[in-house]
Amino acid sequence: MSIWEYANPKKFMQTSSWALPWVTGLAVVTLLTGLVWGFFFTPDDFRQGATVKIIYIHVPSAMMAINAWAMMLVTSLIWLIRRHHVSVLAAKAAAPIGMTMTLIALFTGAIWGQPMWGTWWAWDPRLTSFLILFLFYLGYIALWEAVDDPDTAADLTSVLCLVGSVFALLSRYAVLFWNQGLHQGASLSLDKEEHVADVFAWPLWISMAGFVLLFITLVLLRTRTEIRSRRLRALEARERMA
Amino acid sequence: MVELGKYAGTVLGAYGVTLALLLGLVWMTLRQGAKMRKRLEAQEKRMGRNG
Amino acid sequence: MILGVHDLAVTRGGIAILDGVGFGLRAGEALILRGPNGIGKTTLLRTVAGLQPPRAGRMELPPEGAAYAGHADGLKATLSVTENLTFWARIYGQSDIAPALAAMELEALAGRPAQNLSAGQKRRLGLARLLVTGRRLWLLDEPTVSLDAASVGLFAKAVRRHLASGGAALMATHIDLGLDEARVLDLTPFRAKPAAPGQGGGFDDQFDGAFA
Amino acid sequence: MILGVHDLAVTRGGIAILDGVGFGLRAGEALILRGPNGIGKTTLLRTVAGLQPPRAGRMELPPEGAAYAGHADGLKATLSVTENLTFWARIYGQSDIAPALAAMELEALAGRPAQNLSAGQKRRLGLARLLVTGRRLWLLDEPTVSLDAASVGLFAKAVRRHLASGGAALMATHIDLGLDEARVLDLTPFRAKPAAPGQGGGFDDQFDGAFA
Amino acid sequence: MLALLLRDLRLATRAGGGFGLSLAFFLIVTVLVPFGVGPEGGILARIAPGILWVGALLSCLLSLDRIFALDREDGSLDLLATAPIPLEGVVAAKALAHWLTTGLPLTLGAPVLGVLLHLPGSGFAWLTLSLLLGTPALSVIGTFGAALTVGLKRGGLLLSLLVLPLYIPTLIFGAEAARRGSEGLATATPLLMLAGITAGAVAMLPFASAAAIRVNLR
Amino acid sequence: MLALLLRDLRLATRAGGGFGLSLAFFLIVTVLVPFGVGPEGGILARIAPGILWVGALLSCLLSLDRIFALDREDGSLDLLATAPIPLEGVVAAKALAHWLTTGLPLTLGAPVLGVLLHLPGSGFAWLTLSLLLGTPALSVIGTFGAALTVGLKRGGLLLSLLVLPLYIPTLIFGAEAARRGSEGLATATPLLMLAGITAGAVAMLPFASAAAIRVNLR
Ligand code: HEM
Ligand SMILES: Nc1ncnc2c1ncn2[C@@H]1O[C@H](COP(=O)(O)OP(=O)(O)OP(=O)(O)O)[C@@H](O)[C@H]1O
Ligand SMILES: Nc1ncnc2c1ncn2[C@@H]1O[C@H](COP(=O)(O)OP(=O)(O)OP(=O)(O)O)[C@@H](O)[C@H]1O
Ligand SMILES: [Mg+2]
Ligand SMILES: [Mg+2]
Repeated sequence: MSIWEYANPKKFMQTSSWALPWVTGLAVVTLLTGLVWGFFFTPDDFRQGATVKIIYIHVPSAMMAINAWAMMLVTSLIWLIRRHHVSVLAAKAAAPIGMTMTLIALFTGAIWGQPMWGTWWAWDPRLTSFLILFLFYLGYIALWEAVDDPDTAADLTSVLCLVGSVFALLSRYAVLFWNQGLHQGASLSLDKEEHVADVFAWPLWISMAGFVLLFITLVLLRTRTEIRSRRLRALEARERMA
Repeated sequence: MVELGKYAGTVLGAYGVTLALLLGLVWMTLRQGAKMRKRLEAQEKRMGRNG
Repeated sequence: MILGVHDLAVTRGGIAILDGVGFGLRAGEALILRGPNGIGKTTLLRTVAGLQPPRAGRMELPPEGAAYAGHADGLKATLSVTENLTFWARIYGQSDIAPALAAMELEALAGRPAQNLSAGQKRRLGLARLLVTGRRLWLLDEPTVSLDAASVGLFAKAVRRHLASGGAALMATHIDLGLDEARVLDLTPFRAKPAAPGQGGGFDDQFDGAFA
Repeated sequence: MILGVHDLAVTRGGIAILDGVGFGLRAGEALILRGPNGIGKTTLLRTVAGLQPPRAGRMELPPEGAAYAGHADGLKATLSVTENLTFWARIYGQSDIAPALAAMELEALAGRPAQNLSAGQKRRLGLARLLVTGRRLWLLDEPTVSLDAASVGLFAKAVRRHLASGGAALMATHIDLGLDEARVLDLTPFRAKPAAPGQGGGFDDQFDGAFA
Repeated sequence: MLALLLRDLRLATRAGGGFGLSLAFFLIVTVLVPFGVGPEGGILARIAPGILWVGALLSCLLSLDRIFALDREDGSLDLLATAPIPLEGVVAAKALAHWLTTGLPLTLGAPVLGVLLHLPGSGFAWLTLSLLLGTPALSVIGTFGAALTVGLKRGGLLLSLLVLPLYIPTLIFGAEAARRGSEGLATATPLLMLAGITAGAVAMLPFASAAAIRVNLR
Repeated sequence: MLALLLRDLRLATRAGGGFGLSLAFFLIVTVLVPFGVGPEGGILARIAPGILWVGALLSCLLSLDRIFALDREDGSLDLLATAPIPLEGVVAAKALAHWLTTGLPLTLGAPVLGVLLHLPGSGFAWLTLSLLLGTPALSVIGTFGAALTVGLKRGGLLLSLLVLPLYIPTLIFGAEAARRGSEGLATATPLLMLAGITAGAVAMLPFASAAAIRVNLR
C-alpha cells in the first residue's frame, strides 16, 4: 500500500473519515493543555512581564505559517510530477489555514511590539518576511479563485507556488541585507545563551504540537470539502449530458 | 485568576485576536464543509447515487 | 494518410464532450464536421490542433503540424492588411504573400489597417493567412462566418486548390460551403455518454462509492 | 408605419459609404438587407439604431426606439444565462424572462455561466435578449451567425411571432433565414459615389480649390 | 439604473471581478514604499499621509478601465446606449458602483496601512475623513476619463495619463488635510475645498461623461 | 522569433500602442509624490532613489497586461502556439519587446525625473546603473505573471497582486544600490545581487511562462 493510492478520492475519504475524530480530539486536548498551561500556570518573565505569555501563540503560529507553505510546495510538486489530484486539493485546502496563521503571527507580534518596542510595526527582517509571505498566500488564493477550470487552476497555482518559493527565499535574504532588525533570535535553539527557561519551554512545545494537530485537522476537513466539490461538479456535468 | 498587571490589555488582546481568527477559520471550514455536503447530497438524491 | 484520428475523446472544462471519434484524411481529401450547437466541434478542432490534450485516443498528424483557424482571426487592428499577412508568413518561414492576397481578393485593401475592415473583409484576411502557412493540413472552425456568397466562392476555390496540391482540410460549419466533393461527418452519434459508474479513467470518475 | 427611411446617407470613419437609401417598414413586415462584404450593412443598422448620426436624409422611428442586436451579444461571462437575461429585462422594464428562455430553448442551460456556452448557445442567448426588450422594431446584424439549422428555425419562428404581434424587423444577413415572406433590399445600388468636386455637404468635401 | 448598479456590484464580487484587488494593490504600494526608501520610522512617519493618498489614488486609477471597457468589448455598451434609460444615469450608476467597490474599501483600509507606515496617532481620523470626502471625486473624475478612452484598445495607460492631471487638486487638498491632521494643525480649509471638489464633480461630470460615450460609440 | 519581436515593437510604437505611456506614467507618479508629501527638498532628496525605483516598478507593472492579453483576445496566441516556433521563444521575444519598450525608456528617463526630486548629484549614475541591471528582471518576472493570468478577463489587478511579491527582492537590491550610491556608500553587493537575480530570472522563467501559457490555452 503506497501513498499513491490516496490519489483515489474514495480511498482518501474512507481513511480520512476514520482518522478525523482521533486527530480532532488530540488537537483539542493538546491545544487546550498548551494554552491553558501557558496562560494560567507560567510565571512572568523578569524583563517582559506578563507579555511573555504571548509566546505560546506567537511562536507556534509563526512556525505553522512557514510549515503550511512548505507543505503546499511539496504537495504542489507531487501534483506536477504525478498528477495526484488529492495532493493539489490538499495544497488548496492548506492555503487559507497558512494565511490565517500568518495573520495570527503578525497580529500577536504587533500587539507584543507595542509594549516591547514602543511601536506596532517595525520594518524588522522577520516581520517583513512575514508580510511578504502574507502577500504570497494572498496571490496564491486569488489565483485559485480566479480560474474556474479546476485542473487548470491546479497547474497554474502549482507553478506559482514553485516560483514563489524561490522568490520567497530570495526576499528573505534581501530583507536581511536591507535591515538588521530588532527581533528576537530563535529561542528554542540549542544555543544556551538564547535558550528560554524550561518553565516556558514545556507549554510552548505542547502548544506547538497543538497547532500542528489543528493544522492537520483543518487540512483534512478542507480537503474533504474540496473533494466533495469536485464530485458535485462531476455529477452536475453528468446530469447536463444525460 | 492570573495576574497580568499592566500588560493585561496586551496579553488579552493577543489571545483574543488569535481566538477570533482561529474560531473564524474553524467556523468557515465547518460551514463550507456542511454546505458542500448538503449540496452534494441533494444532487445525489436527485440523480441517484452514481448519476 | 495526412490525419488519422482513432477513438478520440475530448473534454471541455474537465467534462467529457465527445467519445470514440475516429476518421482519416488522405491527401486531397476534405472532411466537414457537422452537428448541433454545443456538440463539440470547436473542442474537437482545438484538440486536433494540439491546443488541448485529448482525454483518450490517438491522433496521427503530419510531422510539421497543422494550420488552425478559429473563431478569432489573429489580426492586429493597427497593422495594415499587408503587415498582418507578412508577419504570419515570416512566422511560418514563408515570404511571398502576393498569391494569398490575390486568392482572397484583398489587393485593393492591402494598405488598410485591419480595424477599418468590415466583418467579412476581416474574415477573408484571416483565411488568407492559411495560404501563407505552407501547412498541408488545415483545421477550420466556421470559416465562412460573415462571408457573402462571392467570398464563400473564393474560399471554396482556395480549398480546392489546396486539396489539388496534396493538402487536406478538416472544417466545422453549419452552412453549405459548395464543396460537394467533401465528406461529411456528423458528430451527434459521438456525444459522450456519462461514464458508467466507476468506469471512467479521469479523477472525476473515481468518486462513485466514495461517499457511501 | 413603424420605420421610415428617406434618402439616407451613412458614413464610416468619416467616409461616405451608402447614399440615397430609402425604405419603409410597416407593422408585421420584415426587410432583409443584402449586399457584398463591406457594402455598409452594419453601418446602416447602427445609424438607424441611433448609435451614429446620418450624414444626410431622414428617419422616422417609433417613439420608444428600436432594439438593436449587433455582432457582439452583450453577455457577461461570469453571470449565468438567467442573470444575463434578467438584467436586460429589468433595463427595459420587463420582468418575465421565462417565455424568452423557452423560445430559444435555453431552459436547460439557465444556470450555466455565459462563458461556458458554445458559440451558437451564446448567440441564442443574445437573441433571447430581443424578446425581453418589448420593442416593436428589431434591428439585427447577422443574427444567425454560428447557429445550427435547428436554431435558425427557432429564430425564424421567433421573428414570425414578433411580426404577427405587430412588430417589424430589419435584418442584415448573408445566408438564407427561411423567412420567405420577408422583403429583400440589396444595398449594392446605393454604394456612395465619390462626391462631385465641390458638391458634397461635409467639411471634407469643401477643400477643392483650397490649395490651388 | 438600480438594475445596472446591482449587476455591476455582482460582477465585481464574482470571481475575477476585481473586488478586493484594488485594496490589495493599495496594500502592496504601501508595502513597497518602505522597501524603496528604507526602513527608518521617522522618515516614514513624515511621508505617510502623502504616500497613503498617492497609493489610494493609484489603486483607484488602476481599476478605472474596468468601468466601461468590458461593457464596450462585449457589446453591452451599445445596447445600454439604445436602452430606455438616460446615458447620464448609466454613467452615474457606474461611478457609484466604482466607488462602492473601490473608494469605500480604500477608505476603510487606509488606517490599517497607516500602521505600517508609522502614521502618527493623531493622523488616523483625518486620513479617513479626507479619503471619505475625496474618493467619490476620484471615482466620478475617473469615470469621465474612462468614458473618453472607451473606444481604445487597452487604453489603460492613456487613461491614467488623462485622469492624473484631473486628480491633482483632489490629491493636494486631500493629502494636505491628512498631513495637517497628523501634525496636529487646522484642517478645515483643505477639507472644505475637498468637499467642494467632490460636490462639483458629482453634479457636473456625469453629463460630460455621457457626451463622451455618445461620441465614442459612433 | 525576430519577426515577432519586430511586430511587437511596431505595434507598441503605433498610435494607441502604449509606447511612451509607461514613461508618462512614471513621470506622473514622480510628480504626484511631491504633491502628496509636501515640497521640502531635504525629505524629497532623501526619498528620491526609493520613489524613483517604486515609480519605475509600478509603470512597468501597469504595462504587463499588454504582453499577452491582446494576443489572447484576437486569437493570435492560439495561432502562435500552433506555429512552428517554440513557445519558450515566443515568451522570450515578448519579454524582450516589453523591456525594450518599457524598461529601457524608464532607465533612460529616470535621471531626468531625479532632478525633480532633488536627487543628489552622486546618485544619478548609480540610479541608472541599478535600473539598467534590474529592469530586465522586472520584464521577465512580469511576463511570467502575465502568462499565469492570460486566460482571465481583465486580470490586470490580479496580475499586479501575483507579480508584486516576486518583485520585492529586485526592488530591495535596486533601491538599496541607488540609495547607497546617492549617499556615497559602497554599492557592489546590491548591484551584484541585482545582476544575479536578473541572470537567474532570464535563464529560468521563460520555461515557467511557456508552461503557464500552454495550461491556459487548453
Ligand atoms: C508583527 C510582527 C512579528 C512577526 C511577523 C514575528 C514573527 C516571528 C517568527 C516567525 C518567529 C519564529 C521564529 C523561530 O522560531 O525561528 C517569532 C518568534 C518570536 N517572536 Fe516574533 N514576530 C513579530 C513581532 C514580535 C514582537 C513585537 C516580539 C516581542 C518583543 C516578538 C517576540 C518573539 C519571541 C520572543 C519569539 C520566540 C523566539 C523564537 O523562538 O524565535 N515578536 N516571531
Ligand atoms: N468552460 C466550459 N465548461 C464547461 N462546459 C463548457 C465550457 N465551455 C464550453 N462548454 C460546453 O462544451 C460544449 C462544446 O462546446 P463547443 O464550443 O465545442 O461546441 P461547438 O460544437 O463548437 O458549438 P457551436 O456550433 O455552437 O460553435 C458545449 O455544450 C458548451 O456548452
Ligand atoms: N473606421 C473606418 N474607417 C474607414 N472605413 C471603414 C472603417 N470601418 C469600416 N470601414 C469600411 O466601411 C465599409 C462598411 O463596413 P460595414 O461593416 O458597414 O460593412 P458590412 O456591409 O457590414 O460588411 P460585412 O458583411 O462584411 O459585415 C467597409 O468597406 C469597411 O472597409
Ligand atoms: Mg464552435
Ligand atoms: Mg457587418
